[in-house]
Amino acid sequence: MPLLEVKGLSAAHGLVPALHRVDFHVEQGEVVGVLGHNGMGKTTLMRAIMGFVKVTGGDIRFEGSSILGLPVNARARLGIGHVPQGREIFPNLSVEENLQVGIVGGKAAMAGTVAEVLELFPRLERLLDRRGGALSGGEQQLLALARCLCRKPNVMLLDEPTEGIQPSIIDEISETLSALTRRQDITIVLVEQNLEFIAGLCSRVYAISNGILDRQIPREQLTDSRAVSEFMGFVT
Amino acid sequence: MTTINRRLFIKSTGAAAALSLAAPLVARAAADPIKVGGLHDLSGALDSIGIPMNQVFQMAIKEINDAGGLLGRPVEGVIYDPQSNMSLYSQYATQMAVKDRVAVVMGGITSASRETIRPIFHRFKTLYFYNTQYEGGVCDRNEITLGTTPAQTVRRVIPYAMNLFGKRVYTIAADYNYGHITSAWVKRFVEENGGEVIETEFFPLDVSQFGSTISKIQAAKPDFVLSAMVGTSHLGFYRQWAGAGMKSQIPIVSTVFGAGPEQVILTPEEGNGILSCFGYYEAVDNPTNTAFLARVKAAYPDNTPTISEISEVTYEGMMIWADAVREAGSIEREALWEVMESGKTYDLPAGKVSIDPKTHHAIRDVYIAELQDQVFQIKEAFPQSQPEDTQMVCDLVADPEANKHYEISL
Amino acid sequence: MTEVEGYKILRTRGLTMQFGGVTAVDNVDLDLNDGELRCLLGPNGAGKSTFFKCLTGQLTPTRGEITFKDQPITGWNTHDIVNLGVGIKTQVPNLFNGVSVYENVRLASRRKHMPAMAREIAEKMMEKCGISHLARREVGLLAHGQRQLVELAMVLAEEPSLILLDEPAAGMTGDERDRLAQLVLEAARGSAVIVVEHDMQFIRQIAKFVTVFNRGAIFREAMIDDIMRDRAVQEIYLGKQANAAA
Amino acid sequence: MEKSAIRDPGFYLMIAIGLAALFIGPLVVDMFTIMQVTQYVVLSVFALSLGYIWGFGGILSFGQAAFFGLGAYTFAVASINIGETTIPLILSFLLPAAFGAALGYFMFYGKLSDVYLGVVTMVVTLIFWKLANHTAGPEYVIGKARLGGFNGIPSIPTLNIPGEPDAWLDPAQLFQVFMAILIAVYVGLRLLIASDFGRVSIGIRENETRASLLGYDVRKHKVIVFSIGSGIAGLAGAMWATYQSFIDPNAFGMEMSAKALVWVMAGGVGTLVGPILGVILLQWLTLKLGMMELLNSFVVLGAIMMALVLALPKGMVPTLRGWALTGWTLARRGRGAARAKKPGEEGGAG
Amino acid sequence: MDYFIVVALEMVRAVAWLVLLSAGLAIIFGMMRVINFAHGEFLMLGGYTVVTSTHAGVNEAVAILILAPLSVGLFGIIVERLVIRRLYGRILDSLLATWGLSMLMIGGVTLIFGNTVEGIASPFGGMAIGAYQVPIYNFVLIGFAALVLFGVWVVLKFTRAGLIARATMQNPAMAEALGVRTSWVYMATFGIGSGVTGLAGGLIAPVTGVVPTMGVNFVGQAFITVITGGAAVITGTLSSATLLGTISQATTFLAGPVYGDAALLLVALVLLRLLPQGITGRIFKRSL
Repeated sequence: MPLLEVKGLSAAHGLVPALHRVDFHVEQGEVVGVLGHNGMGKTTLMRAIMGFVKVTGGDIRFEGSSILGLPVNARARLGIGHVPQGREIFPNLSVEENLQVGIVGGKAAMAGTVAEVLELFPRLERLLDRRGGALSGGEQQLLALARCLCRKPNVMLLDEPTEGIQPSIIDEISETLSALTRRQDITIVLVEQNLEFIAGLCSRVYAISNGILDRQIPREQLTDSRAVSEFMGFVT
Repeated sequence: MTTINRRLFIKSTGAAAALSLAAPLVARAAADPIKVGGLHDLSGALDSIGIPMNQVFQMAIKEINDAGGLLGRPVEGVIYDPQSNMSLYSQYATQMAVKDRVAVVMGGITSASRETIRPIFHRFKTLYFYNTQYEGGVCDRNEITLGTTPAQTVRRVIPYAMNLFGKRVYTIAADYNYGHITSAWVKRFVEENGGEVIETEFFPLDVSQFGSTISKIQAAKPDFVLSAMVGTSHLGFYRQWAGAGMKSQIPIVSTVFGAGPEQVILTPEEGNGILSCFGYYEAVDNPTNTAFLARVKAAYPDNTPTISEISEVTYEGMMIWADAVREAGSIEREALWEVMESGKTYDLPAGKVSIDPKTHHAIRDVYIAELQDQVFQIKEAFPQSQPEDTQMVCDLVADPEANKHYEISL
Repeated sequence: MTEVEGYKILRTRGLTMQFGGVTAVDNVDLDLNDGELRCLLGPNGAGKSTFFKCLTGQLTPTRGEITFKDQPITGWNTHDIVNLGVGIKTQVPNLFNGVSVYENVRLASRRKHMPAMAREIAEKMMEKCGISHLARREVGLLAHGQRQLVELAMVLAEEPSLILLDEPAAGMTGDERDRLAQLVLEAARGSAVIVVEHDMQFIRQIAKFVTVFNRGAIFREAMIDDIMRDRAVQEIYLGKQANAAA
Repeated sequence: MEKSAIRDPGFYLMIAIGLAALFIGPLVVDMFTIMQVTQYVVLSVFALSLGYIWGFGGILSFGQAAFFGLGAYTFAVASINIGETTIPLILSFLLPAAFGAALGYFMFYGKLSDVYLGVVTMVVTLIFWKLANHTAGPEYVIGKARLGGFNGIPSIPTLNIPGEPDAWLDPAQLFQVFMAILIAVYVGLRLLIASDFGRVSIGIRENETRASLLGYDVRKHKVIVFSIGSGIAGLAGAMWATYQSFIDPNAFGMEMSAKALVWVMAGGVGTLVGPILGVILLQWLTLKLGMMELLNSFVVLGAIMMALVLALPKGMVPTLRGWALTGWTLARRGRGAARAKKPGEEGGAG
Repeated sequence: MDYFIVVALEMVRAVAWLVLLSAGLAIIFGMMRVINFAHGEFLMLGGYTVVTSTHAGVNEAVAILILAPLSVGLFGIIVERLVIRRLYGRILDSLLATWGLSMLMIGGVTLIFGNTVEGIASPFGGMAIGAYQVPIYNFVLIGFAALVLFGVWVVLKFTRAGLIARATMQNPAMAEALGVRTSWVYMATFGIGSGVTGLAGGLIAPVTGVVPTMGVNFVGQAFITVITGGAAVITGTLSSATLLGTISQATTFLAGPVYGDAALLLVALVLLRLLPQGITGRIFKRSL
């Protein structure tokens, strides 16, 4: 049984359709990527799974049962973690407080400790007293990831974590997540434009275009980046 | 005009709706009742004063009907609630005069409401009784004014208090016509009696914080405080005065305390010892009053109103009007004026009352009383006080067409 | 890097925009010739839209200067800048939703022209953009691609001397995109144009000289063919593995 | 929206109803009803002033009473001093409009928005109310007019025929003049809304950013809209003063501002008929409640307000129009076409 | 010198008064961006709870400190469930609905209690400062104003609930995505805000007395204090109450209460013009 399964999912922004009958699944411990441009529906897909976007058709199943009727917070408490595009740090909370919100929002049993998470993100350690809004984009991204991991989510929805971030931090994120997946600790759905990042982490990659998720890019093609570049429109 | 309107009236669909709107509330008695209008605030800021007035008004109607009605016809009350809202006052007044065609109207509480409706009744020739104590100066033959004026009350209570407490007076007053005019009278009477008003402060009706004033009064060290404070917000003054422990230090004299149910809203600790002056207290000791209070209690056993001058005078208004109707054998106002202007004396709960033909104001007994445990104890009575202030500016005998509210300059 | 000579209609010096700890636009020096068509590339979050907002006065830059038509417009009100001759199609279309397509476009042309002329221009622009058949429709109910075209028609109807287009091709079908490319090329004959776009097919249809943004700063400026071959540029888009592709 | 007022049948229907009431009303209805309706007419003008700036300029003012009161006091003071009412009536439009322009400049050039805008307008109203209440003393006199504080100004002249100060209007004539003013204000606003200026206002309401990105000076535009609304509110205040022949500080009251909000809200924001219907319905109800001793009128009015917000958030006119349109679509296309489109334009019938 | 102390004390009391009047409203506005126009009537309800329960023989302190906040808090929760909940994100609609609620409450209380109820005397009496008498109860008011602000600060700063509240205030969608039941947070916030308002109503009842319409006198001041303060509950309330309270009280001493009120309004007007998002919209941004 897949941990997370999306079946025939359609969604719309008002009257404008954004997702068409999207199907995919994620197994426990797997890292699945979704590659696509801006405006193709990547973020909408993430937000639909999380419950922010109204679904017009299809189903989303988590651990075998449908979560469509659940509000966002209930999905979060089931163990779905979300690292949204734009990071959505609480700007006036300190870094430490940001992390604590990650813990207190969840079930007590699920909660890790701030200390455990800081081991994964040593860079945050010396920033603990800083205001979230005062961090650089890269630091904010680390914080968003750490905040999500504080809750030990069963599956993590990761929305463009490399957006606008210095390469050193992209590498850091990549390494941290690789380490976690190697320990089979975590299941991730990752939407990205950055091929390197997605190829480095994901076992399977789907391509999304105009709200249609129809192609799975085979693992071997990921290393043949010409095919992917073509997909991205860089090569004629 | 009337005939045309009646003819057109039937054609109009809109008028039918308006008619159903205007259907009186009190059940129609036998055919062709005499309608009397009651226009008192039953909701909004002044309802605590308006509701007892309305209760007594209805009781008076019932008493008149129980005694066989007037001219063989029953009396029917037309009661509207202007909700302490001046534009509703003006609407309902018009409605009573033009549509309901009431014989007489009792009503209006503040001077503002009176000045809203008085011109309307004057214009439509509908007899009007204003039953509230006020600042004086209305000169209008159509209005019978039965409440006390400063010349009747302030004039008495100032020398009484100066005699008791001393000659230095600190005046605090509500910031509107009544307060301004009353404090001018206070100043005049204090000075006439050889005293001094050391300060006069005015407070908008919505002020409820008096800390700074209480400090100022303490700094000024008057012999007593003269209060012409009005309304529920201003009651905060008495509470805060007591809260600061000032009650034992400087006495308070008021020209208006007890017009509404103030004495039962304040606790005894807050209210005891306040001196005031009115044309009526429940404590007035005569058989008419005893019987009157018993009837009030019987009519409203569950929600017995505290009777103040304003509500008692409303009862007076109804009784004086009914008497005039009986004697004149008519409800036409000219005939009623004649009876009332005849100098006839009425025996009423407040004592002896007659109407001054020059001003259409009441000549009446006035009392000074002190509040003890939420009940006024009468200290002194002044029989047959004249409305001298209004008399200074108004002579309806000489000028029956007068239609003005004078501000009496001192 | 190719230097293009001519009258500089737009010039920024040291333009910087910070939000708290995040630097969205970082010390940008950009020059634009009159009548030039410039493409602005860069991954998400590179600061392109923020850069546009600084140019139009929607944001006041933290530091730096902007000169347009030899006027220092830094800190000016949006409408004053616009009235100097700037037209912008924003990333998420900003439209008058409750009213019709025609009314939207007409309000754009009406700013400069008398009613009769404004009507004529509005109709012409709708025709050009292929939305005449939608003229009476309420804008709020249109699909994304159609909304993009409406906004484009509005920008063209303003007849600005500098046109800023933020992701004009997003949400468009192939045909719509081809038409858009023609429109942009045509517009560039009369005005200077800056286009921000991710759609590489579209970019190749129109681009000559290209500026690449990365993390708020100018990363490269070169002709499109050089950019397409530039490994570093592909890297910032796709990550290091893109190397192999070149 | 581009369907101009000139071609809209609803517009002519409204004018026809208005003219019919103006000419035929006094002939068929008794005087009391005429006076009653006169009141609705006055308050409708007031409601239109807010309906315009809110519905067609996107400016939500909690302090429309400031201008209403200012107009009323301007008229009272000027007419008592001049002894004639035509110039005061004009002044009562101009002075509030000028004050509205000044306040608008203060607010819109300060980039105040939504709830803060509301508070500032409310505070201005409160200041007027407090100061007007404070003018009880004899020292507050303007020319021959005592301001009178809480008690207000009595004996305000009834309107007279222009140029003939002694030719006072009787209630029927007053009704006719007021009805004419209402029609003029309604027609004027409809034409204004249909004009390019009005369309830009609607554009600003729909999307301020786009309006400024087209080069329209949003601030200036809002100041003008606000000032026109203020002038109309002032005119309504003057009509109120002369209708009641007295005015007191409650003209500046929060309740007056709030009532205007409720009328517009109940009738429908973005229409001009809505505010008028709102006035008629709610004023009629208030009056009726005051004549029944069933329930405290506050209870009923409060309940109605809450019900309106919860059940008819768009107001009566747009809701009814929506129903009508749905019904029409259904009838025309049969059951399959139940997805009725939203009405394509504001104020189509308004 | 005595007079100076008395005047200063009166200013502090005026500040405390504004803090008490507006704290509950500030909590609700700061957290939820909802303007509760029935705020004055919530105060009134607190006052009535105290007066009626005291007359029924309940100890005054118990009535003020326990019954008033509890009953008004519960009432607030019911109101949130039935009305406010449906109007999130619609500032104006919630304002109009709560205005309707305020009329409903005035009418309802009038129906139940009538329009006049005997008040309770203010406890403790007066004390002497030099030649002057001041009410001891003033110190109670000042103390509780400080306590309310301090209490809110402690809760927000040091408790789990406070952390959740602050996170929700800054970014409700993200808080929700982290498992926070924001609808519960809002309900609790409204309840607590109402409870604080109930306490304030109970505290002011001995000073002003109770009538059904009393709220009207307070809602304007509370509203202006909150909006002038801006979104931060504690710093906002404290800074605007201090500024408005001292200036208006100083003006009252110098020129009388009308000018005091007018000064309060004018200062608020100028402040909002200069700082369109309130004091804490510009300065003290990061505070609670």
